[in-house]
Amino acid sequence: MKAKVHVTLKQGVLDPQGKAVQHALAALGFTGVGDVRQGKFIELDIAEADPAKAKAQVEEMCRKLLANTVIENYAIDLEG
Amino acid sequence: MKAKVHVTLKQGVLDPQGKAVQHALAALGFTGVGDVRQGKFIELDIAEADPAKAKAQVEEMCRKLLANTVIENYAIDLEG
Amino acid sequence: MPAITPEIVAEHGLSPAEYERVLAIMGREPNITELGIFSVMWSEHCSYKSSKKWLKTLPTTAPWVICGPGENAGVVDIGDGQAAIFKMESHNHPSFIEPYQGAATGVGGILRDVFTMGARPVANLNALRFGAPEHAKTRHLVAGVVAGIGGYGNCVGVPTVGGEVEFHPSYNGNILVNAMTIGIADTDNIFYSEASGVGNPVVYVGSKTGRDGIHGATMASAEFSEDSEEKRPTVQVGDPFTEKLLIEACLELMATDAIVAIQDMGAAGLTSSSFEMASKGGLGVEIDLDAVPVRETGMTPYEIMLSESQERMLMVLEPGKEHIAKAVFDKWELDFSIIGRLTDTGRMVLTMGGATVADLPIDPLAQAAPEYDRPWTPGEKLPEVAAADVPERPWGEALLTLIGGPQGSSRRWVWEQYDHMVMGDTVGRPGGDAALVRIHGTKKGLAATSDVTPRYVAADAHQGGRQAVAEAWRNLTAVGATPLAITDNMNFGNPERPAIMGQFVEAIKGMGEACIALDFPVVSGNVSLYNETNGEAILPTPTIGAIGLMPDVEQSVGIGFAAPDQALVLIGAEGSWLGQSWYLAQVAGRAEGAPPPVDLAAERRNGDFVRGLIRAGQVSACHDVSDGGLLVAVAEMAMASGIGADVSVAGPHLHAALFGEDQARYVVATADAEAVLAAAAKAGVAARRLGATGGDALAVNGADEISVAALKKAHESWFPAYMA
Amino acid sequence: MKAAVIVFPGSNCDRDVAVALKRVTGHAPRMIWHRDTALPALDLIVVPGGFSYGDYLRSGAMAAHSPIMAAVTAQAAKGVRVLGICNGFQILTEAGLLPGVLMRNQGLSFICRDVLLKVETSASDFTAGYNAGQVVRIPVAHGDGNYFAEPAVLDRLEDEDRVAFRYCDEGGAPLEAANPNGSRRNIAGILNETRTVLGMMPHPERLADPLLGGTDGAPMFRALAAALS
Ligand SMILES: Nc1ncnc2c1ncn2[C@@H]1O[C@H](COP(=O)(O)OP(=O)(O)O)[C@@H](O)[C@H]1O
Ligand SMILES: [Mg+2]
Repeated sequence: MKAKVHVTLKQGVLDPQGKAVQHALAALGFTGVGDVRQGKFIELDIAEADPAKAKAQVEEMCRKLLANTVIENYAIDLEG
Repeated sequence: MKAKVHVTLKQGVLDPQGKAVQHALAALGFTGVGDVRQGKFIELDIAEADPAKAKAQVEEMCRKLLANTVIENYAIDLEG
Repeated sequence: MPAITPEIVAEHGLSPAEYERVLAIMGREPNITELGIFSVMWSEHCSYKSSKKWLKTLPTTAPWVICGPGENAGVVDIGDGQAAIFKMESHNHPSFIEPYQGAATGVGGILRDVFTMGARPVANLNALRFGAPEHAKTRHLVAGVVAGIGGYGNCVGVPTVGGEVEFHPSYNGNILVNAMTIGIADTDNIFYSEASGVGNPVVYVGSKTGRDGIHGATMASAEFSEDSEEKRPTVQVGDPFTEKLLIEACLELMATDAIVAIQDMGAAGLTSSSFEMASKGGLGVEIDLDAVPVRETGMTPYEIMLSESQERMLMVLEPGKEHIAKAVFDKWELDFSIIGRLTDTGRMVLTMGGATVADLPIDPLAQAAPEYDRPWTPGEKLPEVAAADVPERPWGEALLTLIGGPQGSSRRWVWEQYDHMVMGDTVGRPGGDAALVRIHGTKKGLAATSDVTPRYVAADAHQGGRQAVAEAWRNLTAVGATPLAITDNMNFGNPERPAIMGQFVEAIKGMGEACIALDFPVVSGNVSLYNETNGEAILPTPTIGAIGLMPDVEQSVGIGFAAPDQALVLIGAEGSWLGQSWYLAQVAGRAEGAPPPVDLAAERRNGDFVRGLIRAGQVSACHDVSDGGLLVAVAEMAMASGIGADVSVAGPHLHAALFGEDQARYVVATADAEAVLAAAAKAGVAARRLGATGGDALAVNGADEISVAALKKAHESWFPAYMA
Repeated sequence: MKAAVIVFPGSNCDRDVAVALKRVTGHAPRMIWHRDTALPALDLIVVPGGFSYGDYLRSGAMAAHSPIMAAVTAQAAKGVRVLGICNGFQILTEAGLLPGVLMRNQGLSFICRDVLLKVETSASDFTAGYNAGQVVRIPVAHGDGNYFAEPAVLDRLEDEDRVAFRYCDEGGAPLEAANPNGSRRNIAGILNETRTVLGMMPHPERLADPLLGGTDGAPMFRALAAALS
């Protein structure tokens, strides 16, 4: 099964990379670009076939490693 | 309008980050984790309201800045 | 398997004549894997076919040279049972295509060349050349290259202590990224690549093999055209974390006696490493490609052999010591696989899935590698520029232009992105003449620098070649070190053009003369040709990387004035030469004329004298005079310390005296000018009192002060503003 | 003083800090491999700088889960002093031994240079060798040194006198211009509640030898040795 994890910064946490991208886009002449936020997108192949168990497993991976819950949220999609 | 961009490494391009995460998950005791690939997830607020035009604009941003098309692919979703 | 058509042969960069030779050696048509192997082994990058004839003329020996060119890196004795091992290598084309990864993998590659010989890397340098600042691509390339060099070197934990950054329109489509690594080893534990011992296991360690950079070696030898950005998928991605583990694992294993021979997998990966090891030992090798750790499924023999995946090494082990090696690589969590063994057949035999997929003779292929005596024409001699014909500008205005412009501004923006202090031995940080790294656990130090003045080489390759070597020697001398040896990175255009080949030949001649005069042999090097885009060649750029030995780092001096009220002494002749100077180009807008001639006897005499003063503790600061001339040198000394100076110059042409780029000169600060002048007179060295340090401004002949703060502001502003 | 330095794959200031400790205090620390699970009896544990696991994913995230970290956490709970420098600070926050997180530098670039720090408190074994308010010069070398925590956490750190160092100008003022990385309230180093764990981005071990350009880092090691011997 494939798990897709989005790790994004929590609201209120300043995002230096997003800010830099926003700035660079403006410098490149793109107008009308407002807030930009940059997060991570992690794809994992996992052996677990049971969706509920798989979800629980990936949840635990997020809590333990993939996200820092002080500043980040995560969202999990399972496929296949 | 909100644009969501996924930037992922092209097939065959080495992903040291993904490799290290895979390794760390195994060390944490998660079994059955196969390939792990890490990409970027970028959310942008854009002023352009016309979906076709917005899409074209974000495409150009991807080509020029958001993705390194030498080694990365990108995918765009528009919302709202 | 595809049939071998003339198109396929051409795509592999082999000329019809070269292919005839392939057929003769094989006695049959090669298959695609074999053709690929010929192609990379005979590429310019691996065979040095255009340059070999001339490289052979460089002096490579001295009593302190342990190993000259031909191994992974050069080795020099630094006393007390230790050796310095170093080399410079280019990653020009990959860095233009993907600046971050191209530069990063350049650093990774040169590090491997050094630790493969048993040395712990202790310092990195990088010599960078970019197109005109106003060119559309330049900023992006600077940002990517600098981030890539830092990204790799910082992570592996080797300090990046020096280098160069220059801008010139000739590099618009062909930037230069030359990376250098210096390592330290015990002289009785140096590792070479010559395989020995029929039956000995051949072992693969490091990262897995993927489809990265297939044909990188041939690409690096091909001229660029506008569509070269299409060649992108061959870009390799570096993994500095794995490299760090590989360094530690290799050094750990090298402390045992398990290794017979070792070779990193650089350009043309498994092909050139296995081929060279066997070839040097006069042996054959059998490799089971099924045993090669791969990252992707379905890789063909061709792909496995030509992959340029990074962070991999090939070793020949003592039989029965495999388990020792495996335990080390297991500890560091790296791949380890016995992939073959040495044979006495003199052939390289590759098998996969039980079948033989390639079988070629090693010695005939190596012996028959093409070597060309390419036609060359000497460069035209340019006229000397008379100082009287160059308009005078107020010196203050001219100085600010020079130190505050793209060429002369501070490179702090660059080197602050490099960890230059890790390993805890950086005594001389970037910003001086040579970096100085203490040899761990001792009071000795290694000085390191990288130099070349491409505009001089373009104007007169012979003088330019001499000047590059002399300037490197001078920079080492200026911190007090004894110059030991150099590595070179010959970056030129298309050698099939006689004018370009002429630059190459004349530069080598000049370099060789300087090496001999200064006892400064070449112990390693690299050649990068075909640096052209649409027929426009880069300025000829023979980068010289050099190291020197400082017996006691406490004796070394920096460029910054140590105190006010010190006398300044100019060692060497008065300034007179404006041809090819910064002043002429940047203030008068004329990039022309013959470059300053290099008097090697004066270099030697003046340099030995200055080094003696430093070692005797007679000077408190020293700086050589190079780009921009005397006043730029004094201004740099003032800016490095925050202390001002007053200098006096006389002569018919103030601008030539202040900004002329005459060679073999130094400025020293001393508490006892009389003693220095007396010693100079005795040694037959031209010297005169130039002025004194003090105050917070720079003045010439007591007038027209510029505050050091204003100088600093101009000097430090350009780079950050440009990159913002 | 019995000290140990933890070595992770990718650590690269482990030797530097060991050399500085030995040089300043005369005590050579033990080097402990990250895969060990037990620690000997110790007075001080140093989590050194570098790029553990390449700093892939997030700086310090993977090292925080290394086998040895359970033992480090247990010892810290017993009051053994723990000093995290640079990557070590990142690891300690990821391991939950210190609050907050070190984000990407505001300017996005790696920065290696000497910075000025105001010592905010001398009330700890780490900072007792300095005077509160003293300005010291110590190098930074990091890409992820931008300290972030929620305002309430920052307030608490300040109320409890747990900010150890702040980036400042020559006069000790924590100006924005003196902040190299965008850290909240110019914070460069913090203490835990019991003042036995210190995390800091600057590298005191890099300026503890006059030949390297200064000795402002030395008082930290000297004070630790004095308190723990
Ligand atoms: N790419 C770089 N990386 C590190 N240090 C650099 C780089 N470019 C320049 N520097 C440093 O900046 C200083 C000035 O460089 P340069 O003007 O080339 O010196 P010099 O004229 O003495 O050869 C030197 O200390 C040099 O090592
Ligand atoms: Mg110099």
